[in-house]
Amino acid sequence: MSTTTTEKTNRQGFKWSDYQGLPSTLCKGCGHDNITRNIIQAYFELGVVPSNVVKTSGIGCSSKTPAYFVHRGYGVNAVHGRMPSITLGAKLANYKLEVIGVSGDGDSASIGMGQFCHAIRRNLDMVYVVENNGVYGLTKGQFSATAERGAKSKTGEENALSDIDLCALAITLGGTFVARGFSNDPKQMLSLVKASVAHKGTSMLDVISPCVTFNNHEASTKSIHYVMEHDIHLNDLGFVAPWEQPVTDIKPGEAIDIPLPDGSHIVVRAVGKAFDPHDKFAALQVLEESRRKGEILTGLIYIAEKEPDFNTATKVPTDRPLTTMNEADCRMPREAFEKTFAGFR
Amino acid sequence: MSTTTTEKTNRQGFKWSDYQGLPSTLCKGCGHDNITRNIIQAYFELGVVPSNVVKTSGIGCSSKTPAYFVHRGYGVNAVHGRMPSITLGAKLANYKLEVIGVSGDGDSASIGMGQFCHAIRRNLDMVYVVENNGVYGLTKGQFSATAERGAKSKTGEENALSDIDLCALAITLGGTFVARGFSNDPKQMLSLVKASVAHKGTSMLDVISPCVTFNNHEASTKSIHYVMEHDIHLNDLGFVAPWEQPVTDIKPGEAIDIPLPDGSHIVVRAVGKAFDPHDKFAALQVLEESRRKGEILTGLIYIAEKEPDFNTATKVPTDRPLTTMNEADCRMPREAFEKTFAGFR
Amino acid sequence: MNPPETLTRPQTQKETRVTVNDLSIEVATVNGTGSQSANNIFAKSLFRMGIPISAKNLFPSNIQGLPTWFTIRVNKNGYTARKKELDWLVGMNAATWEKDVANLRPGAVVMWNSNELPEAPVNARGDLIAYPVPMADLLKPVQADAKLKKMLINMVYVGACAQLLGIEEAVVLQAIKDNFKSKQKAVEVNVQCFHAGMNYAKEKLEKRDPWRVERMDANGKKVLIEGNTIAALGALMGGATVVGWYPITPSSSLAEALIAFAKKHRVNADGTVRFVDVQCEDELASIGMVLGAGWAGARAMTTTAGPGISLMSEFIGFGYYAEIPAVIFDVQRVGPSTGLPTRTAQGDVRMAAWCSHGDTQHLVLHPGGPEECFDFARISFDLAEQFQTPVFVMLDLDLGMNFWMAEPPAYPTDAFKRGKVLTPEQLDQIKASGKKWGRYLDADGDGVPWRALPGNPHPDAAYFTRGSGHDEYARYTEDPEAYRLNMDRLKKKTETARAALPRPVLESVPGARIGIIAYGSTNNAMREARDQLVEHGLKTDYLRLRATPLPMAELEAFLKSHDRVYVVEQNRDGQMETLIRAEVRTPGLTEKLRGVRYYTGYPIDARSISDGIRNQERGA
Amino acid sequence: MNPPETLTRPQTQKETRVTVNDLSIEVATVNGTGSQSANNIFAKSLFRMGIPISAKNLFPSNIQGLPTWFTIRVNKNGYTARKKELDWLVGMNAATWEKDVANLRPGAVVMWNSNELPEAPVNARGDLIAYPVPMADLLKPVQADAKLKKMLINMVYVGACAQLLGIEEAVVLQAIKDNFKSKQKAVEVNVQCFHAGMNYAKEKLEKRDPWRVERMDANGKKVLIEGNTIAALGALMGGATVVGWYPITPSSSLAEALIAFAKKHRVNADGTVRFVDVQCEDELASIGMVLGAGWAGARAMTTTAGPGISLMSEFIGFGYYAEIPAVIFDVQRVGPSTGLPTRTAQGDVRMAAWCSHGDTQHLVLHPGGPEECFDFARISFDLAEQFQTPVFVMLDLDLGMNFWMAEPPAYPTDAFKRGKVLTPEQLDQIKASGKKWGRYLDADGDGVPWRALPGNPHPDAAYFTRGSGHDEYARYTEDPEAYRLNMDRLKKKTETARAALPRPVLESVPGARIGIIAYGSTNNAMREARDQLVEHGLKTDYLRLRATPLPMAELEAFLKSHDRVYVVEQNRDGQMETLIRAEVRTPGLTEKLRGVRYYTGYPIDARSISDGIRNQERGA
Ligand SMILES: Cc1ncc(C[n+]2csc(CCOP(=O)(O)OP(=O)(O)O)c2C)c(N)n1
Ligand SMILES: Cc1ncc(C[n+]2csc(CCOP(=O)(O)OP(=O)(O)O)c2C)c(N)n1
Ligand code: SF4
Ligand code: SF4
Ligand SMILES: [Mg+2]
Ligand SMILES: [Mg+2]
Repeated sequence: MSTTTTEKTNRQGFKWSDYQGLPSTLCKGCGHDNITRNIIQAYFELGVVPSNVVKTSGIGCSSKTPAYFVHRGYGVNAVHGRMPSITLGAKLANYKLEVIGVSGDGDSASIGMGQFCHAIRRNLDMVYVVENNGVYGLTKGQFSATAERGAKSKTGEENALSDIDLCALAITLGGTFVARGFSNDPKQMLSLVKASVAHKGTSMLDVISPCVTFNNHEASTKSIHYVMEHDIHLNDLGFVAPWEQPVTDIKPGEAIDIPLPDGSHIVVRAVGKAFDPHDKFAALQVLEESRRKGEILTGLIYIAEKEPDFNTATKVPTDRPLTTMNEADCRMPREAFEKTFAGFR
Repeated sequence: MSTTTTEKTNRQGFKWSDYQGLPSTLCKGCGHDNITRNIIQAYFELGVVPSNVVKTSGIGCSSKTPAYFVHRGYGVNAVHGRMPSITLGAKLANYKLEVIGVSGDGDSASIGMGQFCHAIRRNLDMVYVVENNGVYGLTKGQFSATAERGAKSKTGEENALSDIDLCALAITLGGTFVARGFSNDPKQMLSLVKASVAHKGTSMLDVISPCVTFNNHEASTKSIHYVMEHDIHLNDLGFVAPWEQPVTDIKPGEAIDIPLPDGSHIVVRAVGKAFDPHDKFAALQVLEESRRKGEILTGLIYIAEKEPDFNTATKVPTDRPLTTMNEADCRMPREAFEKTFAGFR
Repeated sequence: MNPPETLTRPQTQKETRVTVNDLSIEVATVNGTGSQSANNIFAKSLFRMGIPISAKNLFPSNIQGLPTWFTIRVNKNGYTARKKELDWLVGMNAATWEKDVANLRPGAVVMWNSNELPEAPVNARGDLIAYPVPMADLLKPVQADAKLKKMLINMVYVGACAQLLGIEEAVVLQAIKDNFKSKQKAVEVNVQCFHAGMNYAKEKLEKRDPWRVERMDANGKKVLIEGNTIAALGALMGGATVVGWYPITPSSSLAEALIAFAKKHRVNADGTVRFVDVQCEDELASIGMVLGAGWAGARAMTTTAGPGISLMSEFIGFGYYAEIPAVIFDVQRVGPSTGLPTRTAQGDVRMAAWCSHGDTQHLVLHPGGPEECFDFARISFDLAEQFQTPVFVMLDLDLGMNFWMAEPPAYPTDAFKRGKVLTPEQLDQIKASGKKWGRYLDADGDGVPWRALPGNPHPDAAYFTRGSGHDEYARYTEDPEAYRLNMDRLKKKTETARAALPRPVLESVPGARIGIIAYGSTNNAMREARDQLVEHGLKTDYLRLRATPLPMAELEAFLKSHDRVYVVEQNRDGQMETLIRAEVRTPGLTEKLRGVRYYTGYPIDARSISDGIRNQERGA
Repeated sequence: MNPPETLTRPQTQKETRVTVNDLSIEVATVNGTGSQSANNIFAKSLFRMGIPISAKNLFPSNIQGLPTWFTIRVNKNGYTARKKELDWLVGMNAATWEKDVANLRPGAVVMWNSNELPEAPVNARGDLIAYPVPMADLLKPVQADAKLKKMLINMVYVGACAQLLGIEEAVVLQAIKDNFKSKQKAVEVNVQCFHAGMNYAKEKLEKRDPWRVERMDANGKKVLIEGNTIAALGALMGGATVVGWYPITPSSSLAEALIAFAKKHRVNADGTVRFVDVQCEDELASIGMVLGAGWAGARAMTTTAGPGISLMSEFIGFGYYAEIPAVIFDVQRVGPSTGLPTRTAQGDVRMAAWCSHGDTQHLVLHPGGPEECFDFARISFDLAEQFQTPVFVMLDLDLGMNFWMAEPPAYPTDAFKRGKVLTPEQLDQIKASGKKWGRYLDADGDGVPWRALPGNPHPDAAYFTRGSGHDEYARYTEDPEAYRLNMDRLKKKTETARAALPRPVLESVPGARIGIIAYGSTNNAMREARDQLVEHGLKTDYLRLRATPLPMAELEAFLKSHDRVYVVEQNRDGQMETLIRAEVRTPGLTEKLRGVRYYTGYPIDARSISDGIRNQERGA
């Protein structure tokens, strides 16, 4: 791809604008738009081929965002809560596609809870972003299942039920990559998105993403202000692409270098006490502890050492996508056909 | 209720046969039938009024069992995976009903996963039994989501995905009573069922219940034999009904006495190392550890100190069921009515 | 159309014709900018002058920043449907400005915020009456931050329009007060802005248009209300005690209104509430919960739209077959699929009638206006309990979310009809009479069995409810005859119910050979459409359907007595027409049917109906 | 009927009439007792003697211990429907024994395990031909544990029946070998038990019944196969590469057979498989996955039954509106709700046609026999991709899970019709020609747009698919006209598809004034029913529908050319009749329609059809 303009291109020769999408129609200041920006940036920096990108979503403000990035990629805005199943089909059909599913807390933690849980269990190679604002934005601000007990809605109602912690849930369900970010913390977000893309398996990214219209008031526990006050970084992440200079000066105990299957690395530096993101049990512990303290823990919370992704587990061919299978691939030969029927005689 | 026969009656004057149901149509030896027996026994001993019992279920062999106990109670065999929602409506409509929902691992961990998670979160005062056999019995033995990775089906297929641990899941989701039993261990089962009934909130009872027809073969990890070999009791439970002699000789550290709202007590004696079932975090830990060791941990795994049940949280009246609300209860007075409309002028 | 020479500046000659109390106003704005209260005050003021109006909000499926149109139809005849032709535009949205202006009919008024929108499109047309208002400038003296000013700007055009149209100032001031209630500060700034607009118009704008409003006495004790709100009141008065719901446009406001009313009118001294609502995790849970509550004996309901009905399909079939009362409000929006979530349609008519796999027939009510939203919401609980089955109440976005004039309903004094519920005493009597009660036994020959409620302690009362095969005594069976008999009884029950559903409403004129059939919100355009047809020399009779299964006698009589019958509906496939065709058996009748179908997402207008009929009549 | 004096012992006089190759056998047994292989061998042996047969399993919705009936119909004319009257009962189940005997017609044979079942019911009737067989005694010499013996006992009646009916021993022995394949031990004990029964009959039973079987040559190269199995082969040959499913009777065996075939015939050298199946967490996930795969460009399918379709409703509407290929096998069972899960019905016909909220019309295939199960399974993928929409293939439990004779299909050599998929080169050409491609643009005037597949790198290829409003270029829109135009195009697409669906099959005889319409598995009873009607002097023509939307020309012509037309179907509400009534427009035609409806869960029999028609003809 030749660049006649002066616009910067990435290693694959794509321009930043190749990763842009349509103008957002979300509210000004909506957290979701910040996430979109980081997704664009990550894909650009990683040099993902835009036409291989498949963007899926359910229904909600969050689920609209796939239209706002990588316009050269293919999108499906499915029905409410069913992003995971659409994504599963697309990726199994064509393993070459680079799939990212965007969902909301209503979309994934309420109506889509079943698909969320089973997506995590399946470990399809995909990025699964939950843009988590504690409310149903698009239907005007009802509480979602990630709203904390006692949180007050804009209209003053108090939430009677405790919140569902999607990270703890994903880890419990055997998730292989579980992280939490904050829409308004671009540095962390960018590393997280890149690592999510590089991870082979389902990368679950629970991003606290304030709804400035319906959940940004004082008594909210998901307002920009509240999250900024309570955001605790579990670790700092450095993402090193395969072509980038590896970090070599890691002193033992200071950081952990996690190599990913595609040749990239994540360098994880614990912020507080030492923490090994390979330790499932420690992960559940820090989540539970931060929960008790009322903190919002962000960072890479858990990454499995090695788990087969779903295409591998299901033995989908790796040389050609199923979409290309033709008559010869699909039909048994004439003799086998006749033998098969003879067997029913 | 007068007893003219010699059949033994309980404190409420009901006979054991009042708690019986129709003859089971399950396979001979099916674990589910053992659970049924313990439910009957528990209700009989607790003296629950049979006509107040509401038995709900989804679809599956397990979901058939409500027909096999408490024929004097009322049952609904709903659609597949939706037992929790039917139960929710019934209990909110009439808080006097003593509700027990029976489900299967297919019913709750696959199609009903969303309703399971939200039932746990809601903490409706109900007993939620999952009769867990790792397969879909009624559709002839396909793996369910609680089947362990590597488990072999009767037809020799290997399960590619890891299992969902319903106890860990329930604890993560804020469950207030989480226990695991084994259908063929009646002593433990009986205490667990009684405690479940006494607990005010959702008592989630994950009962490993072998399917003797489709999942009782050698390579199964849910066969009677396998479970007996791998069953590790986390604790021994003594259930003390309100009218029974309390256990007074508990030495500190030896056992924990948990009083329940209805005046009964559970006396929990740890079998291995000390374990406090109020400790959510310890609960997750023992589950994760036993999982790693390939053990099947049974007993009372977690019980919350105090959490409001859903009827309380939603402020349903406690003096009269909603089912009895009449015109006077429901209609605002004429003046209010007219004022309301005047407000729209 | 506009001759080329007028391209420079709108004509300024003064209108001499005067049109009183008949115009259609549109405010083109952006959602999330707070125009709502200004527009409500605008509409309310006209309404309080005793003039018939209706107000509609055409909004996008997003929260902020996209075009929204608020229309007020003022019509002395009481025509309340959307009017195709606009008389009066208030342009506030740069994004749609050109198109908004282009859509106007010649001679229409256009007022706009001249600080923001260019005059060029208006001038380009040259056939419009232009009222530029520098709204931002007028706001300058007002003490408010930028955010508030964005909202207040809307009061400026209310003021300017009030002045030009002759809306009584006192009425507007009262409406402002009522709108902001105790918030004195808000009242003050709003009044200030209103006056700014009013004074500007008084001083700077020369009235050149023909439209005037004048106090009338047409509204009596009527209220101005959204269908969802009045339906919520109907549900409250109808005894709904359990609501399970999941938010979805355009139904959420029905549930939310109901909850708010219940929190006000159903509270016990101890703080408990004689009502419970659960915002469920999805529609499957909502309907499951409602069926659980209905089974236990409560009056339970859910609110949803098409996608929710699709998701509920399995459970709705369960409700039919297991015979459980439930009320389902379907506030219809445009499908298929997500479709146009903020636009209106009558697109779920067929699905509601036959929802779920297997042989099912459901009871479906189609309120034709706000009064019936109240009534049908109320009686739906009676019907559900009397016939022990799910009952649909079909609204649509237009009826549910737009403002309608309504006669306030009479205070209901009738007793709840709770259907055939057995007490322990009745069970004793049955036993004493040597009979045996069966949950699904057709004891009365009407197909409607008796039920006992869970908790009933009578030894004969308990039973097991299931969606699988069962006999008259609720015992599991796969017996072929037991299955068939039960299905036949269910059919009989439906026939009994058919006779108990609201009858159709016939409006006839002597000598009409043409019939029209319509239902639901389409009704609101029908009087106007029929008047238009009369103007074109076509007399019509009108049969308004209010429920399915259909009233066969009335329907067939109507078909018999007309040469051609037009079924007017707001969907593509003629869904009600299909239901009619499926059931009419008398030879020679279905061939009289013709369809007039409107499906754009906008509420149907009278002209589309009368044109649709006239076009076909020409060919007939 | 039986005269009182014969009440003591069945009559013993020898029959002199001989009925060759025409009887209906029923084995009344208990499920989970392993009778299946014996019964399959029984049926297979008859089939291999060249005699037309069909075999049906009437089983309960549980796993073990409840009554099951296996019926074999032997009929030289090739009638394969269930026969109402039974000729030959093998009684093995104490629980149903009395009722089984009571159901027999006079003169029927009853063979039973006399070690277990009492003779009394047989004697009580006195009009039956009794063959008691002490099966347990006969098993005594056999070396096997109790569990195995329970299964082997079934081979005893196979032997006894074979002897009495004249089934060739060599054929049975071969069938036993084929059934147990390499398991030599199993073959041996089964043969032993077979011989035990055979010899007992030879030595102890005097043949007193008229029924004989004799070798014929009617079966040619035919196979004996379940509809689900042959449909699975159709799907395999049709290029299905992705299957998402959730187990549900009676559809599971379709998915399971397909998976087994794929594991055999689609394996690459490296162990990967050119096929993927996911047993999903539920039906919503199955259809979502299938739509995802279809969207990405794979041939994808799901298998389910009524409850699954209800759950899929929302997604199916999405597939229609977003225009995504998908194949949905609905193996119908008895509804509503859970209904009778192991019984057959044609109860989802209406739902499939119009599934989901809003205006939808789906393509639905109704195979009428096993050969069409193969063909329609195969072409459904062509249709789905050609028309970019969900396609239903409707089987039912009778067709899907019972054994049918089928002509083995010709090896398919035609190319997959993958529909309008654009390559980058084609996109270049479009661009070069100055045109602009639009995902939903009706470029060819047939309503069918072109699509590009995800991954297509052409700069013009990418687009965004959604279930909300979109214009010709797949851009989000709420524009009323864009919505209407798109809906009209979708309708046009359906019209194009209508013409491409399998045509109906007409069977006519000269001079028939009566027409019959049927479809699906009902077809299997139709030849017999029409022969019965001829016996009663009624000539009929028969139009077999194979797909909806309906073939209007053929259908209307058929209605025109007959005085009365009976729509025969296996549901209560006349679902196909409704579809017909909804679409037929020519005056005077729908009033010719009459319904014959059978809904008991049992497969329809010819007598119910011919009686149903005769009864109405009498009234006509
Ligand atoms: C089946 C169905 N039910 C309900 C809706 C209405 N609806 C649209 S978006 C939404 C919730 C979105 O919440 P979330 O996923 O948190 O997204 P957000 O808008 O907060 O980003 C709901 C309930 C729908 N579109 N479909
Ligand atoms: C909507 C729907 N899908 C599928 C089925 C078929 N079905 C019946 S039971 C069952 C699984 C039952 O498994 P589980 O809950 O584990 O119960 P078990 O029989 O093992 O006790 C399935 C899939 C159904 N009845 N309804
Ligand atoms: S409503 Fe909330 S979530 Fe939706 S776009 Fe606006 S700020 Fe974002
Ligand atoms: S199939 Fe399995 S689960 Fe079902 S009844 Fe038999 S043993 Fe129990
Ligand atoms: Mg949200
Ligand atoms: Mg199970």
